[in-house]
Amino acid sequence: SPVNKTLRLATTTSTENSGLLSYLLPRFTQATGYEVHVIAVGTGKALRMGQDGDVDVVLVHALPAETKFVAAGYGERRYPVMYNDFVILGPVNDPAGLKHAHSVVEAMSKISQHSALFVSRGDDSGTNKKELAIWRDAKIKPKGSWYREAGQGMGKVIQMANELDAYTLSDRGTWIAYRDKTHLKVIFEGDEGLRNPYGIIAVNPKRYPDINHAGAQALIDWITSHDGQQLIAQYAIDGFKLFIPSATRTAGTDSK
Amino acid sequence: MSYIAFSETHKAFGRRHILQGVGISLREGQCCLLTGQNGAGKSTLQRIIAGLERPDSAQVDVGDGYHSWKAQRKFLQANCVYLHQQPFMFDGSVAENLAYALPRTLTKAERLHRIQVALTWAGLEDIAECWAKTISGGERQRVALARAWLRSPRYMLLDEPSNNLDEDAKRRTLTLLESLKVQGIAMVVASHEAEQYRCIADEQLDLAQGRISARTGVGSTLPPSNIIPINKFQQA
Amino acid sequence: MSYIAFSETHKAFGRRHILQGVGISLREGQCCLLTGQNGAGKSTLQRIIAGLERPDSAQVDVGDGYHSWKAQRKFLQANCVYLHQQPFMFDGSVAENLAYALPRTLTKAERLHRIQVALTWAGLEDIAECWAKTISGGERQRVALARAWLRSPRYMLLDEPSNNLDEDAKRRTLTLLESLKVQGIAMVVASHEAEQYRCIADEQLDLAQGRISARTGVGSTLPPSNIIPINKFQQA
Amino acid sequence: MEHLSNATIQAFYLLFSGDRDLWRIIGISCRVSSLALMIAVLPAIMLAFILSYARFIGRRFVISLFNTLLSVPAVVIGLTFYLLLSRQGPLGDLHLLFTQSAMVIGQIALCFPMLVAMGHAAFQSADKRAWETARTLGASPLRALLTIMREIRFGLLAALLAAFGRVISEIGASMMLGGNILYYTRNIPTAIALETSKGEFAQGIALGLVLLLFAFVLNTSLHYFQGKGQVIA
Amino acid sequence: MEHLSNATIQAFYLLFSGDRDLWRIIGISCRVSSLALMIAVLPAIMLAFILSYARFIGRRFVISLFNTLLSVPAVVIGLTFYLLLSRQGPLGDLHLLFTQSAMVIGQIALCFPMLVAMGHAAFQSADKRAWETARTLGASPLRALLTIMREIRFGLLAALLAAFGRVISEIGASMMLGGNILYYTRNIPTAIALETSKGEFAQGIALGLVLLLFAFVLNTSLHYFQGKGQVIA
Ligand SMILES: Nc1ncnc2c1ncn2[C@@H]1O[C@H](COP(=O)(O)OP(=O)(O)OP(=O)(O)O)[C@@H](O)[C@H]1O
Ligand SMILES: Nc1ncnc2c1ncn2[C@@H]1O[C@H](COP(=O)(O)OP(=O)(O)OP(=O)(O)O)[C@@H](O)[C@H]1O
Ligand SMILES: [Mg+2]
Ligand SMILES: [Mg+2]
Repeated sequence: SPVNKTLRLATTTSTENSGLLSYLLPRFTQATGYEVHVIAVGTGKALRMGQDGDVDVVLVHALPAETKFVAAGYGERRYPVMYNDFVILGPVNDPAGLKHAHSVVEAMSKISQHSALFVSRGDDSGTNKKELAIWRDAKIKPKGSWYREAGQGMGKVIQMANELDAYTLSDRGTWIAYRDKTHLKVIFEGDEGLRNPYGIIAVNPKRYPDINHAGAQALIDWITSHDGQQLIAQYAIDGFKLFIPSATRTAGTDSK
Repeated sequence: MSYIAFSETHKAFGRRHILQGVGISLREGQCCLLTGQNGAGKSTLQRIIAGLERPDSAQVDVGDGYHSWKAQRKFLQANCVYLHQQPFMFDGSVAENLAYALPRTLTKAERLHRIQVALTWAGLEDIAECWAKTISGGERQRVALARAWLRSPRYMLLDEPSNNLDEDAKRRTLTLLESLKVQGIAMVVASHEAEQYRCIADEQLDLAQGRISARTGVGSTLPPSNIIPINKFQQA
Repeated sequence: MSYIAFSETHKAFGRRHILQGVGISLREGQCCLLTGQNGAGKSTLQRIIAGLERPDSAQVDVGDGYHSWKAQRKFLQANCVYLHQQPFMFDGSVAENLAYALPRTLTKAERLHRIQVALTWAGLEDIAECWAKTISGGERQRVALARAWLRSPRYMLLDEPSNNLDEDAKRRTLTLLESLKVQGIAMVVASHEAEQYRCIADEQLDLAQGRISARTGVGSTLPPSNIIPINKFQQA
Repeated sequence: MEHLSNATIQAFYLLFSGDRDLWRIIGISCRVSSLALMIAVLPAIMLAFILSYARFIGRRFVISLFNTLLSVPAVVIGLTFYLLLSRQGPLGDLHLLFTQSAMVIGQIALCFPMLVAMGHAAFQSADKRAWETARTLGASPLRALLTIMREIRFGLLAALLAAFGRVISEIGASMMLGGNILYYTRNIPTAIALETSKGEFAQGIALGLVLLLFAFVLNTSLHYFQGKGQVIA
Repeated sequence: MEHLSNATIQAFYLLFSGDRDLWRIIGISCRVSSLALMIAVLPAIMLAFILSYARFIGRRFVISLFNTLLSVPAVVIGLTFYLLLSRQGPLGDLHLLFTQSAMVIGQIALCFPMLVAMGHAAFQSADKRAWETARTLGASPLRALLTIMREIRFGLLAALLAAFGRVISEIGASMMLGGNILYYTRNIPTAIALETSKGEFAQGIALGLVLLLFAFVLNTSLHYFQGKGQVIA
């Protein structure tokens, strides 16, 4: 069994709140003897914790930021783990008519054209970054009283959109966890541009020689192994599969 | 003629029965000297009369027949002023403390005038602007007395008014009380220095074992007030 | 022979110069009566002697030559007891208040015995278990006096000790002070009732305009303490 | 650390160069918290007074209760009012959720127990003769109350400052009830929480310093009114 | 609402059926907060005493400062100590981040100003004669201090309860410094925050009630020691 048994994982609230980690990690502990301390925070903060060497490994979903993180030498390598996708949620009557949109860019444009209420995460999280990228692609500067920047976690933002009868962009995992608690429905989904990849990165042991790099590597190895990927594929809430494993490819960035 | 009459006043603190059916009456222009050993209940009785301390039971007549203390409390509080055995000074200057007792309806000039008179009487001109919480024991007593006087009540309950006072102040206090008597104010003075007040007291009540044991008419030619039958009061 | 000598004691509150170069000395078994008008500075002087109030300047000799008040403060606090003009009762029973003054090294039996003696002397047996914050003015004074006595200090500074006391208690107090004198305790009694204390006072100091203006030897055959030249003290 | 001092300098620069976003956030903090305090303070002081001077059954229970309420996390208060104000909640028709009014309500609920508990402690320390003397000198109950309040103003001020500290710095209720919406309900603490969650620690600290500066100015001016903080006989 | 009562019943069921996870969370809350309070209380009271009885230059500034510190959001305290304790920070070598020790440190920093500010208000209200009488009756300075503390125990107790309320209910510092790690650093408030962020409102409220119950028991027992809460002459 390993020398340093505790391993610190900084991750996003979406993985923790979806219940995936409490499903995976006990099995990892059984297999390897490492005990994982999960610190669930926003993507930005998780990466920052990795940068400062306060955690051993990070599991996040913000591809450009992750690439930068590795490029800057904070992390060793990025391994793709899985992906899920984003969906646009909105009120059932769909006042902006998103249902008939052909692409996510068109869908979001409609929201701004109709000045339909939209609640943005506004917290620089992976989801927020994705949303901003779509606005950029649509060449729209989201501004005005229809655009509400909330600065909160995904769950809270879904609740807010529910209260305000607004649209919002959510990851599927959180949506499934919340779907019974809101009137909102998935109004738009399935576009290629809505894919949400998760990567795992061990913090660079060259920067912090005493971090638990062996444990981090063990977690990476396990989660990208056949067993780990199998378990991710099987994970479901009420029959809804949440994540699609994607570690079959080699380490690095996964295709869009 | 205004009066207050208490009868059958009972008060116990825990198991200690301090007042056991005391009767006392205050009449216009009468000064009643209250004596008794330490712990006899003088202060307690005065506080009850002033409407500050709730008796266990008491019959109170303020001119409209006997009622419970609770029913008369408003009248008592509005018409009596009680001078604490250890007077309390409000946070503020001596002049502000005096001003506190003045009716708020007075004009500013009138207020200033009355305060000035009180300051002069009490010999406190020099310290009018001093912070009242730090003045000396005797000064404190003078302020409290002057303050009670400015209130111009109909009934005054003075608890050891000459405590801490120097000879001169004691003399002035006596003169003041005498003139108040003439103005028709009723007074109850509790003191251990009975001789001092003999000259102005109409009667002396001695409190012992929870009862008023000795009723001596002093100086005044009137019979001691408590002996006047109650029905006579009610006719008044 | 132990003594405390103050000289050139100055104290001002704001612009009011209360003590302007006062000198006083306390010697074993001597009782000094301090008189003066209200606000003359009697309490202030006593508090300075007891080490409780900082003078603006003062020369203090406690047997080792003159030093500043600050340097002697520890000695003063440890050897003097000051009885407040309005005594303070600690939260607790009367007996607990008395126990406060006893050295903590005594055995329990000894403590109880001494408290019992003090209670008996002060006539407070009945209220030994009462909450000290609510007792009557005179009872309060008695407790404070008994408490100061239990402390068995070498110097006692009593501020109006007979305030609020009834005749009987006043007499007992005098007897107590007399016996303390015999035991060699030095006392300074501030009072407006000078005649009461004449019989035990060795000298009477009158404080006026910030100075000790009248020094009268009373009763005692010794010359007034302040007149003894300082160098004579230092030889002692 | 260097990063931090840069961010602080930047924050103060924004502050004094009149950056609109920052001042808006500050404005929302001030408006919401001062409104909440102003609404809560009078009834709370009255209640504290009654708990000190009146005798009734259950008095000690009520005191204990308010002391206990000090331990309720802001997020629980937020949550409770969220459930009340949410669409499905009993007060959903008022459409107050995610408005400043909702934040005010939450903050009232937060500072009320603090004001009562600390105010009670302050009234408790008052000399009973203050009330008696005021009354016997002819003061109306209201005036006598004001007199006592003057006597214990140090304690009351401490209560007020503690309550102010609680509402100006709390995140849970503002976040839940306001929603941290930029320009509408984002106040200083929620902005700090947001910056922190982004990993922008320096920005968070800098905003914290801005908050401190404001609190300090308020404090010092209040202390000025209070007079000397000395123990007196 | 029905949901809520179900969750409450469930929470109390878990509580009394000895659910291990729940009790662990409660245990962490109690251990961390009581440790923080115990460490902070003595120096804070001493400082409050000095601020009331000693005269020195800058005294009023220090008092204002501590009152101001009441307005620091817990998350800013958390952040500050995070930066200190983080590996890159000056104290990184201690490896305290994400441990209960770090939480204790954060909570000490949170309750210290509260204890000083409220303690100062309490000492301020003491009768000056209490100190003088104690000293002149031969009490050592320490004993005299204890005597005054006894006189003002209502005020001190209120300070203690306010400080307890602050640390037991705060989220910011525990979250930042502890990391909300299950079984290690998850305490009641961070658990509430987690449940709330998951949308499990009922669980959140139920945990809040558990916290309330604990606080109430503590309170009532403290009040028992304090004696009657009456105003006296
Ligand atoms: N609030 C109270 N609680 C309990 N006992 C009290 C209270 N007030 C007074 N007592 C007791 O009642 C008795 C009478 O008190 P009171 O103050 O009326 O005496 P007094 O005649 O004024 O005495 P003194 O001459 O000493 O002023 C005293 O023994 C006192 O201890
Ligand atoms: N702390 C203080 N601050 C300001 N002035 C004070 C303070 N203490 C006393 N004084 C003033 O100093 C003067 C002397 O006070 P002190 O108490 O010594 O008088 P005293 O001789 O004891 O008078 P009394 O016979 O009335 O007891 C008084 O005028 C008083 O107002
Ligand atoms: Mg009396
Ligand atoms: Mg005096």
